[in-house]
Amino acid sequence: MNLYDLIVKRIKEAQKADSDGLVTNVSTSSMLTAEITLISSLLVALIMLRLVSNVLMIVAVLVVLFAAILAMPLMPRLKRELNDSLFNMTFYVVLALAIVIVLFYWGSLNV
Amino acid sequence: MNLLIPLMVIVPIICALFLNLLHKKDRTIKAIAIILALTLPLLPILASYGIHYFGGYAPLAQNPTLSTGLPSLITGTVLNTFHPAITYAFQDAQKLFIFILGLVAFLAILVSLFETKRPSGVYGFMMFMGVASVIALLLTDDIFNFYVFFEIMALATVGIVLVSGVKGNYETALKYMILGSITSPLLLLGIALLLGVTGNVNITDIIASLKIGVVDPKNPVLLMACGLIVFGWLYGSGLPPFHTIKSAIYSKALPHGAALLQAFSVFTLIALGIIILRIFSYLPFSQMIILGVSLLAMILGITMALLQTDLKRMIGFLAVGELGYIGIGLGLGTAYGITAGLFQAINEVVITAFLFIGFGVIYYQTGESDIRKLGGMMVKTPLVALLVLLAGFAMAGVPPLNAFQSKLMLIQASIQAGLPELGVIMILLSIVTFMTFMKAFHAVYMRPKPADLEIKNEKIPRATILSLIVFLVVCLIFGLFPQLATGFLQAISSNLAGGMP
Amino acid sequence: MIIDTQLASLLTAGALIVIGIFAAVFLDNLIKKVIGLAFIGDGANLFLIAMGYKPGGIVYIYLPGMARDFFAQNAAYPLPFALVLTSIVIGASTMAVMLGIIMVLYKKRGSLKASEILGE
Amino acid sequence: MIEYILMFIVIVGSILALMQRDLLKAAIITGIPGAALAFLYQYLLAPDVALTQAIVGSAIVPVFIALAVYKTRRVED
Repeated sequence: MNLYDLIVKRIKEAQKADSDGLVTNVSTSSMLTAEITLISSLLVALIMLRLVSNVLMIVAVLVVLFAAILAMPLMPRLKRELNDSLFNMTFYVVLALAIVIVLFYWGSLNV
Repeated sequence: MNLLIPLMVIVPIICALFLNLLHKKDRTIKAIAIILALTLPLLPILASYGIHYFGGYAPLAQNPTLSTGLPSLITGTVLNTFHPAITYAFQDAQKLFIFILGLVAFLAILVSLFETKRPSGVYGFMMFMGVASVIALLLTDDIFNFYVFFEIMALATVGIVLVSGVKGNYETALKYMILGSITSPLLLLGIALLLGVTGNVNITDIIASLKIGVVDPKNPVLLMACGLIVFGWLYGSGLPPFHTIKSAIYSKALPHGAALLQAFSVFTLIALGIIILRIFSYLPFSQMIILGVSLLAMILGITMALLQTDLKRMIGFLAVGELGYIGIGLGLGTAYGITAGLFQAINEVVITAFLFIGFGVIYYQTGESDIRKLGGMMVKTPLVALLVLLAGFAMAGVPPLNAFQSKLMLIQASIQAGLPELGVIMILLSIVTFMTFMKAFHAVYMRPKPADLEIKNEKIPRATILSLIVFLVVCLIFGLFPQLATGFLQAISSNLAGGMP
Repeated sequence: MIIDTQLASLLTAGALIVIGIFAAVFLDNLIKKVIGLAFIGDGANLFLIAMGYKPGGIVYIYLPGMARDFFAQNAAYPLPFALVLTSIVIGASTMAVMLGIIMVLYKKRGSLKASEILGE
Repeated sequence: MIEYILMFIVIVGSILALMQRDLLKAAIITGIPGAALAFLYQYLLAPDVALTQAIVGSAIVPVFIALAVYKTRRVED
């Protein structure tokens, strides 16, 4: 069994929950691309932490890299999480509200 | 006083009301609607720069006839410089923004007139109303007036979605309204806090009172206000966590409606982003938040676009992802970065409208937007396929089209600001954007045609082709002569980058 | 009283907003959700009004025979009140549109549950 | 003193309105915090806002909701 088949199998397993049609070549490759894009751009973005501290940057990159590899098919999970149901949307909106307020209040007074 | 400045808002409102009065006579009403829509891009070209005071007068310091005889309690204090009216400022940046908005609105209305075959009615009303409110958002210097038109724009957005007749539009509109009703009062709360601290709703006056020390800039209430206004900004422009609902809204509107809706959200992003930068640029934290949210929007928007199977939803997510580029330009905070971000905003409005209307031809012909059921359209419409391909090149940033220039500027700006990582991410995501586009393009045009795909409307309206060509010309002009656009943006961005002492 | 009227009004406004957000997130019935959303708007309006309130002040209407300095020093700040008028009307119209959509959806789907209608 | 009672009514009324299982009752109870807010605005020196809120909050909004309830279903399930 080569690598591609393995990946297809993993994606099929992850997509079992939302039986949204069949798993085709195109959908597999786009899922793969999205996965790699997500992880690599997150890692590159984390390098910007060097402005705060170098050690923190190295630790954060390593932690995120290992976490991403362990939780590998991230994209199907993300897609399921960011779906169109109103409850999820309001939940994330309220969460974002809390984060924004806390960051502004705490961050501006302490940075 | 310059009379054309208020007319820019009033004319679309009158158009909206007037077109609804006329009924039945299809041909004449179509002609009238086209002529009225043509005034939208023409008015900003004709108007000269200036400031208009609605229902009031200039500040006392500039108004000697009024200020004579007033007690020194008023003229001797900071009250002397405050604006007692709703102020509309029309400068060079606004000229460019409103011209582009007017152009996109004109073409979207033109296409809708020929594709929907119902020249008057709620759809046109909502389109004109939305355009009027977005023009007001760009012009206004009064933050409460901003809120009022923000709400009108949200209602117009809902209206455009409601009348589209796409399956599931009512559900999406209701979700959008529920989220909006949570968020807009919080934006109002932010404005209330700002008003409570500074006693003013005029942005210039708020900045002045922060600058001369009437108000302590490190007041925690102000920080809270900034947080709430940033939250409203996320909602208005569709950055995360609102990217799912915003892209759903685009996908449930008709293609020409979606072309207009994405212009609304991009210009809301610019208008409120400029306000946040003007008032709160002394907080380095506000720029960091803008950068972070924009990065998240880019990554989430573009990776989610890859996974979609609905054509309109895919472009909707791409549009949200492209918003991130604008946000990065604004968040960098340097004059060059802000110019690049605003330039990218203009390019994005044009390109995304181009893509929506271009792929909208498919929807018009087949009534289908699921890419798994489409295919083989290249044979039917080779010209449109070529134009759409060029639009995709423009979105990915291929020279000599316009987004190449603005993305290049953005990358240079991020390197100058000492954050080359942002440039790397932008290049990476541009490539993925192009791949997403090619996936859709291949599925729609190049694959063999499925047997059960039936074509309902054989003939493409000539107006659609015309508007696509106009978009292409605009892309080429801005791509070959970027200084045409950036020249208009220099003043505002050096102002914004100067910031507060 | 321990806390003054202005602070108490601000706290009431905050409580209304929190109740409204709670209703909008956790209640499943669409009409209840809309009622909760109306409370969020009411809270924001009350907040603005409380901003303009002046303890021990007078109403901002200049009556004939009133001394100008007395009026200038004691009148409440009228700007927020003018804003709230607009905001109340906007809130009511938004709510009317939402209820209209809910009626249409009920006709189509026969349910008022958000988890059924507005799910995936 | 009376303004504190009004604030109490506003909060309790809003919670009560959300706790009803009968939606028509909930619609009518929505009018109570609306009316109490109108009186509160009067005490907070805003008579013109109080007039508007009295009409919108205690009449128009409950009637809208009641109409919607009549057109849909009355009991929450």
